[in-house]
Amino acid sequence: MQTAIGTDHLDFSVPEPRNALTSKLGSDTTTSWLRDMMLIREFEVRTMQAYQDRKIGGFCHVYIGQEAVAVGTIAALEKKDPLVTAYRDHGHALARGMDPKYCMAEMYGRIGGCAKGKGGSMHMFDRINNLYGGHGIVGAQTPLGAGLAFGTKYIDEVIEKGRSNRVTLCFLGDGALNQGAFHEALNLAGLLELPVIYIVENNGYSMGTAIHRGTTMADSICEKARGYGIRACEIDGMDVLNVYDAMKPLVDEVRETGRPAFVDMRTYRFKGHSMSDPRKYRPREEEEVYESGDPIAKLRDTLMSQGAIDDAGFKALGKEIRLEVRDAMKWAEASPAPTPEEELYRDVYVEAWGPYTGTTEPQMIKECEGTHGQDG
Amino acid sequence: MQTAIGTDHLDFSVPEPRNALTSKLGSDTTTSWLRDMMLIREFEVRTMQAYQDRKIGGFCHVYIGQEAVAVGTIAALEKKDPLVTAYRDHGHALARGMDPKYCMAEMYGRIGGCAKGKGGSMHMFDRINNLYGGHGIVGAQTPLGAGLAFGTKYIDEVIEKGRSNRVTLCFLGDGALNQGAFHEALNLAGLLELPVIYIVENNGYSMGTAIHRGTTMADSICEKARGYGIRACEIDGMDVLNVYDAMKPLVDEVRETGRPAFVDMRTYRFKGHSMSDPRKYRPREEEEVYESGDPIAKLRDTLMSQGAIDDAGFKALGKEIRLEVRDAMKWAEASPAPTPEEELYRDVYVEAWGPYTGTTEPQMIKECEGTHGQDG
Amino acid sequence: MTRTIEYRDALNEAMSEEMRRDERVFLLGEEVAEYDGAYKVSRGMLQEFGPKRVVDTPISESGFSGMAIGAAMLGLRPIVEFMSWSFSLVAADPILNNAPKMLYMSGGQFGCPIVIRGNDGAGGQLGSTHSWCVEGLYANVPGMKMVIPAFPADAKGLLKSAIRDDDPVFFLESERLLAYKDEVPEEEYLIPIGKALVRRPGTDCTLVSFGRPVHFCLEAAEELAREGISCEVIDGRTIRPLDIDTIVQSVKKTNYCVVVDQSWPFASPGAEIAAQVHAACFDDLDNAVGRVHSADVPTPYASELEQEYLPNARRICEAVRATTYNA
Amino acid sequence: MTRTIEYRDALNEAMSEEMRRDERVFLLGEEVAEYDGAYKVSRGMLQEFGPKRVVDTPISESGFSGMAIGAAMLGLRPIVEFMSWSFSLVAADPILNNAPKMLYMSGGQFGCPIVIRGNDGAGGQLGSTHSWCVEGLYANVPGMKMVIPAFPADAKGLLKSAIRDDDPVFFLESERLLAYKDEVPEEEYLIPIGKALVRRPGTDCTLVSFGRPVHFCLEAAEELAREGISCEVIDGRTIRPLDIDTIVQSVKKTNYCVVVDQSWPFASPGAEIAAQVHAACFDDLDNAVGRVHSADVPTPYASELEQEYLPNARRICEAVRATTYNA
Ligand SMILES: Cc1ncc(C[n+]2csc(CCOP(=O)(O)OP(=O)(O)O)c2C)c(N)n1
Ligand SMILES: Cc1ncc(C[n+]2csc(CCOP(=O)(O)OP(=O)(O)O)c2C)c(N)n1
Ligand SMILES: [Mg+2]
Ligand SMILES: [Mg+2]
Repeated sequence: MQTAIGTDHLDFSVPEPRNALTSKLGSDTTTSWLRDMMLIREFEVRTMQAYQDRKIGGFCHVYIGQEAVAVGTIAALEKKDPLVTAYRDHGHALARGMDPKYCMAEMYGRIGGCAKGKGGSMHMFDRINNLYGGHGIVGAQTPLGAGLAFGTKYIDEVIEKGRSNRVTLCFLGDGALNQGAFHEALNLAGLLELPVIYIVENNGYSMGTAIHRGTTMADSICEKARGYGIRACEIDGMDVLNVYDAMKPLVDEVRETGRPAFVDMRTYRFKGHSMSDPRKYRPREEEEVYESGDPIAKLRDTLMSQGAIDDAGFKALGKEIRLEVRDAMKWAEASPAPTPEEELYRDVYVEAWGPYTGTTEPQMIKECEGTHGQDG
Repeated sequence: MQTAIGTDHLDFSVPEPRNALTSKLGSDTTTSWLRDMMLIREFEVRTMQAYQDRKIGGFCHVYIGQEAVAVGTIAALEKKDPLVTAYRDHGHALARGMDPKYCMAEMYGRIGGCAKGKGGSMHMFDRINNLYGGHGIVGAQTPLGAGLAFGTKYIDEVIEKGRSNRVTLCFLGDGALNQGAFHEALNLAGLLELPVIYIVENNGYSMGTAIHRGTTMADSICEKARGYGIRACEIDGMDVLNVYDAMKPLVDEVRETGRPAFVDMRTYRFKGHSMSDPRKYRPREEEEVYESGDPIAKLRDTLMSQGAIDDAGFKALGKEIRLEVRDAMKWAEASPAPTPEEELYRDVYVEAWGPYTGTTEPQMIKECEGTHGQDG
Repeated sequence: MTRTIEYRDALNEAMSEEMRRDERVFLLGEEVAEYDGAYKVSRGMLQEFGPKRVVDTPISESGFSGMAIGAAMLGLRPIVEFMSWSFSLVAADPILNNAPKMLYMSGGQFGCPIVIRGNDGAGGQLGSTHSWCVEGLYANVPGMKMVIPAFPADAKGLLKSAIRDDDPVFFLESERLLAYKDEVPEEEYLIPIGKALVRRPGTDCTLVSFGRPVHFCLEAAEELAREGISCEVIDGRTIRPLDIDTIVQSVKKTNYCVVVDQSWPFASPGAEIAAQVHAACFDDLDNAVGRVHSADVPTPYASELEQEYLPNARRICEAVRATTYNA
Repeated sequence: MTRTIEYRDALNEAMSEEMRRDERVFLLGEEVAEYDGAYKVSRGMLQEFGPKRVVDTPISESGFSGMAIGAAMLGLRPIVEFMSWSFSLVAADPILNNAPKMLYMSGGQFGCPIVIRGNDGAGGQLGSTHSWCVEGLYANVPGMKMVIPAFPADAKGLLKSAIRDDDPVFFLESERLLAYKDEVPEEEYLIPIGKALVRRPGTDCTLVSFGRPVHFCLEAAEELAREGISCEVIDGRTIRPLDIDTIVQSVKKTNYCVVVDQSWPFASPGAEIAAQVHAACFDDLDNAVGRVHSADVPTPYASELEQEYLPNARRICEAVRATTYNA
C-alpha cells in the first residue's frame, strides 16, 4: 500500500498583507476601479429597469454585489490575456472594456449589440477585448477556458516559437462545481499544465440552492482543486483592493510557471438569481450583512480616507456615470433591430451558400478596430 | 477568509491486521474463493481462445490478474446488495454467481446467453444475482451506482418503512476517474448520503495510457474522493484475503452509516486491454513483477501452508474447473442463435405494439427463478 | 366535471395524483423541492410528499438522470425534471445510451420505467443555448416514447399515462404554454400514449403538428377559413409512437398536407411525417407535403429575428396557400 | 499517379499533409499519440510532429472537445479524434451547443474551425452502446457540416477540405472501412464538401446512400443488374450540406428512388432525403421513395441479429424490387 502524498504543497496563500501592491499603484488606478465598479452597478440598475420595461427579453442575470470580482481580477491581467465566463457576464464585459452601449444594445436585441442582438444577455462576446463569451450552459465555459489556455500556449510556443506568456481567466459560479465538464477541465488543466485560473464566483447560491445543499465540502471547495493537483486559495471578493492584491501575484506566477490555479472567490449577489426570483430561500438579515459590506462603498471610503477623492468628486463621478449609462441606453434604443432578411441566415457559416449569407463584423468591431490592438 | 477544514477525518484506514477476519472464516470459505478465482481464470483463458477462434465477436476484455478484486469484494457483500460494473465484467458476473454457461453463451451470441445474446461481452446482466450490468461507456455505470443506492434506500425507507440496509458496489476502471459523470455521481453520493462504495479497479492503465499520463494526482487518487467529503482508502487488490479483510468492515460501516466510500484498489491486468492490444506501452519486466504476485498462487500457497488444501486437492480442483468451463462452452455452442423473427424486435419496449413484440425472460432467469430468492 | 386550470397545474396534478397512488413514484431535479420548481410546476409537492420523494439535486444533469435510471432498474418510477430540455445535452449519454436500451441490452431483464420531463423549444428570447427542440435530436432513438402535449387536459392525462408506462418516456412541455388555461376534467382520467387527435375538422388541407405549434396551426386555420380554405388540424400529441393512421386517414380525405414542426428541418420529426405521408398517400396527394419548421439557423435572441425564426401563423398560412395552390 | 492504400492511411495522409502545410493544425484524442491511434489512423504522427501537436488525452470527451473548441476560437484548427462517435454522447453539449453556434451567438466574431472525426456506425458486434450512427442524431443541427466518405480517395480529399474549412466539420468514418484498400492519387488534391457523386450510372432506379452502405448499394446494384434492373448509385459523401441537386437530377431520369441510410429510420437523414425527393420530384416519381435503414431497435450483439439489423444488399434489393414493381 502506498502512502498518500498529501496536498499541503498545493495550498496557495496570499503572500503579502492587504494593500501591499495596491498601495503602490497610485490613486489614479484605484479611482479608475471605483469608476469601473460604479459603472457596472449603474449599468445593472438600469438593466433591471429596462427589463421591467420589457426593453430586454429572455433571461437576465445582474452582477450587483459582485463588482469587485470582475474589476479586481481583470485589473490583474494584461489585455492580451483571454477571458471567458458564464451567463452572469455584463460585469466582465464592462470591466474588460466593452463600451456599455454595445452591451446594452445587445440586450435590447439591436444590430448595434456586441453580437448584433443574436446572443443576448447571457452571451456577450468581444473579440477586441479578448472576451470569449458569456456562456449559458452551466459549466460549459470551463473546458473552453482550458482550450484558450491550451491555444495561447500553442500559439506562443509552437507557432511563435517563444515562451508561453498569456494567462486565461475562466469564471464560473459555485453551481458549476457540480457539472462534470468542470472536473474534466480541471484534470486536463493539471495534466497538460495549462496557464488558466479558474475563478469560482462563490456567491453562496445557485438559483435557490444554498451551496451546502448542492455541493459537498461546501466550506472548503479548494479541496476539489487539490484532487487535481491544482493550487487553490480563497479570496475575499467583496474588497477590490484585496482581490487585486491576491490575484496579481497569482496571475504573475501562473504566467511564469504555466501551471493552473483555482480561486474560491467569496462574494454575494445582492439581487435575485434572475429577474423573476423572489429570494425566499435566504433571510433578509443575511442580505443585509452583505449589503453593509458593499464593495463600492468600501473602496469609496478607503479612497476618501486616503484623500484620493472627496464627497464632491464622488458625486461628480456618479453623475458622469449616470450620464454615460443613459447615453448608452439612448444609443441602444436608437440602434435598429436586426432584420430577418439581413441577419437571420447570416453568421451560421463563415461560408455563403444556400440560404446562408456568410458572416459580417458587428458594428462594435468595425468601430473599435484600430483604436485597440489585439494584444493591447 | 475561512480556513480550510482539512480532510484528515476522511481517511479510512484498514483497521485490523491482515487475515484478522479471514482467519476466523474457516477454510471452506477461503477455499471456495480459490475456486472462484480459478474459475474466472480458466473461464477467461478459454474466452481468449474462443475469441481467437472467432466464436466470440465484438470487443472482449478479460479479467485475468484482477480476480482477487471481484471475489474478495463480493464476498464481503450480502446477496441482496446490488452491484454494477464496467465492460470488463465477466469476473464480476461469475463471482456474483452467474453460471458460466450463461456468461459464455452470451459471448457466443446465443439465445441461452444471460441477455439472449443481445448484450455481448461488455453488457452482462443478472437480475437474480443483483448484477445491474456491465456498461460499455466509460464511467456510465457510476451514476447508475448512485441510483441503485438511492433506490435501495428509498425502497427500504419509504416503501418498506424500515431502515436502509443494502450496500451498492460500483466498480470502475482508473480511466473512468477522468469522466465527468463520475464526479457528478460522487457529489450526489456524498450530498444525499447514499450507501454506495465506488471501487476503482486501479490496474494502472486505461488502454495504452498509464494512469499518470491521464489522471492528475495519480499516486493518491483518494484525494479526489476527499474533495466530495467521501471517505477513501487504498487496498492491495492482489491478495484476496487482504481484500476481504479491508472490505468487510467497510461494507459493514457503509451499511450502518448509510454513507458512501471510495476505494483505490491496486491491481493489474495481466493481459492486454482487449484482444487486439500488443501491450507495447509497458515493459515486460513490469508485467513479470505483477505476475510473480499472482493472486491465485498467493491464496493457494496460503491455503497449502495452512493445510487446507494439498497438491492433489489443488490439482483436482483445477481439473473440476476445467471440466466445468468446458461444459459451459459446449452448452453455449449448443445453444441456438437468436432468430431475427423472434428476437430482433423483442425487448425494445415492455409493451407489444407495431413491430415490437414485448419482452420475455432469458433462459437463465427461467431456470434459476425459484432456486435463488431475490434477497438471497 | 371540468374546471379551467393552467398547464403547469395540470402537470402538478398528474404528478401528485400518481405519487399518492404509487409510492414507487418520486420526483427529482434542480429546484423542484424547496423552490417549488423553477417554473412552479411542482408547487406544494415538497410539503405534501416530503424531501425523500421530492428531491432537490445539484446542477448535475448527467449525474442525477443516471441516478434516476439506476433507481428505475430496481423497479422504482422516477420522474426527472429538467429545468429545460436544453440542459439535457450534458446528460445525452444516460438518457440515450442507458434508459432506452437497458431492456434490450439485458435481454428483457431490466426495464427502465422513467419519465423525463421539462420545457422544450424556444421560450421567449432565450437564445441559442436555451431553445432546443430536442424532438429534432432525440426522436431518432428507439426504446423510448416521446410525448408532447399542447393542451392542459392532454398534459395531465398523458403525464399520468407516462408515469404508469413501463418504458422510458421523454415528456416535452413548453415554457410558453405553462400559463395557458383550459378545461381539465376533475375526475381521474388517462390519455393513451400514441393517439393523435383531430383538433379541428376540415376538408381542404391537413395540418399536422404537435406541441406548442398546434396553437399556431389553429390560429392559421382560423385565418385560412376566412379565405375559404378549410384546414383539418391534427394534434399528434405523441411523436413516438407516431399515430400515422390518423394522419393518413385525414390526408386521404383532404389530398393536401402541411406539417408544422418547431424543430429544425433537417432529419426532423417533420421530415419523417412528410416521408411517411408521401409513402402512404402516394396516389392521394395532389401536391407535395408542405413543411414549416424553425429556420435552419441557431436560435437568435433578438425578438424580430426569433419571431421570424419560429413557425408562426403567417408562415403556416403561406405554406398552406403554396401547397394547395393547385386545388 | 495513384496507388492503392487503406482508408486509414488515406486519413493519415490527409492529416499529416495538412499539419505540414499549416502549423495551426493539431490532433488530439485518446491514444492518438503514443499508441498510434486505437485504430492506427495516426500511426507515426507523434514521431513526425511531436507531443505538442499530437496530443494524448484522458477519457474526457466533453473536456477535450470543449478544450479544442476554445483553441479553435483563437484561430487554431484542431482535429479531435473520437475513438468512436458512440463516445461523443458524453460530449454532446460542447459539440452541439458550442461549436456549431459560436459564430452566430457571437454575431460573427468567433468562428470555430474544428474537425471532429472518428468511427461511426456499427463495427462488428459491438452492441448497443458502441454502434451509434450519429448522423441520425446530429444531422438536425445547423452550424456544422457533416461528411461521411465511403472510399479512401474521398476520405483523404474530404478530410483535407474539412481541415481547411472555416466551419466546424463532423467527419464520420467507419471502423469497417478502415482496412478497405483502393486507389488514391499521389499528388495533392481536395474534394469539395457538399458534392455527391454518381458511383454507378443506371436508368431504372436511383439508389442514394452515404458512408459504408454505399458499398452495400453497389453490391445490390450488381445483383439487380443481373435481374435486368439498372440502378444509378449516388454516393452522397456529405450530409450537410446535402447535394440534393445531383439526387433530383437522377430521380427525374429514373423515376424511382430508394434511400439507404444506416441510421435508425425515424427522423433520420434518410427521412429528410425521402421528403425532399418527394417534394422536388412530385410529378416524376412513379412510386413512393423506398427506404432502407437499420432496424428501429437498439443494436444487438449476436451476429445473426446484427446482420439482419443493418442495411445489407439483400434488404436493398428487396426494397428496389418493391419500389419498382410497377415499372
Ligand atoms: C446545465 C445547466 N443546467 C441548468 C441550468 C439553469 N441554470 C442557470 S443558472 C443556474 C444556477 C447557477 O448558479 P451558479 O453557478 O452558482 O451561478 P450564479 O447564478 O450564482 O452566478 C441554473 C441551475 C443551466 N443554464 N445549465
Ligand atoms: C466514454 C468512452 N470513451 C472511450 C471509450 C473507449 N474505451 C473503452 S475501455 C477504455 C479504457 C478504460 O480504462 P480503465 O477505465 O482504466 O479500465 P480498464 O480497461 O483498465 O479495466 C477506453 C478508452 C469508452 N468505452 N467510453
Ligand atoms: Mg452562485
Ligand atoms: Mg485501468
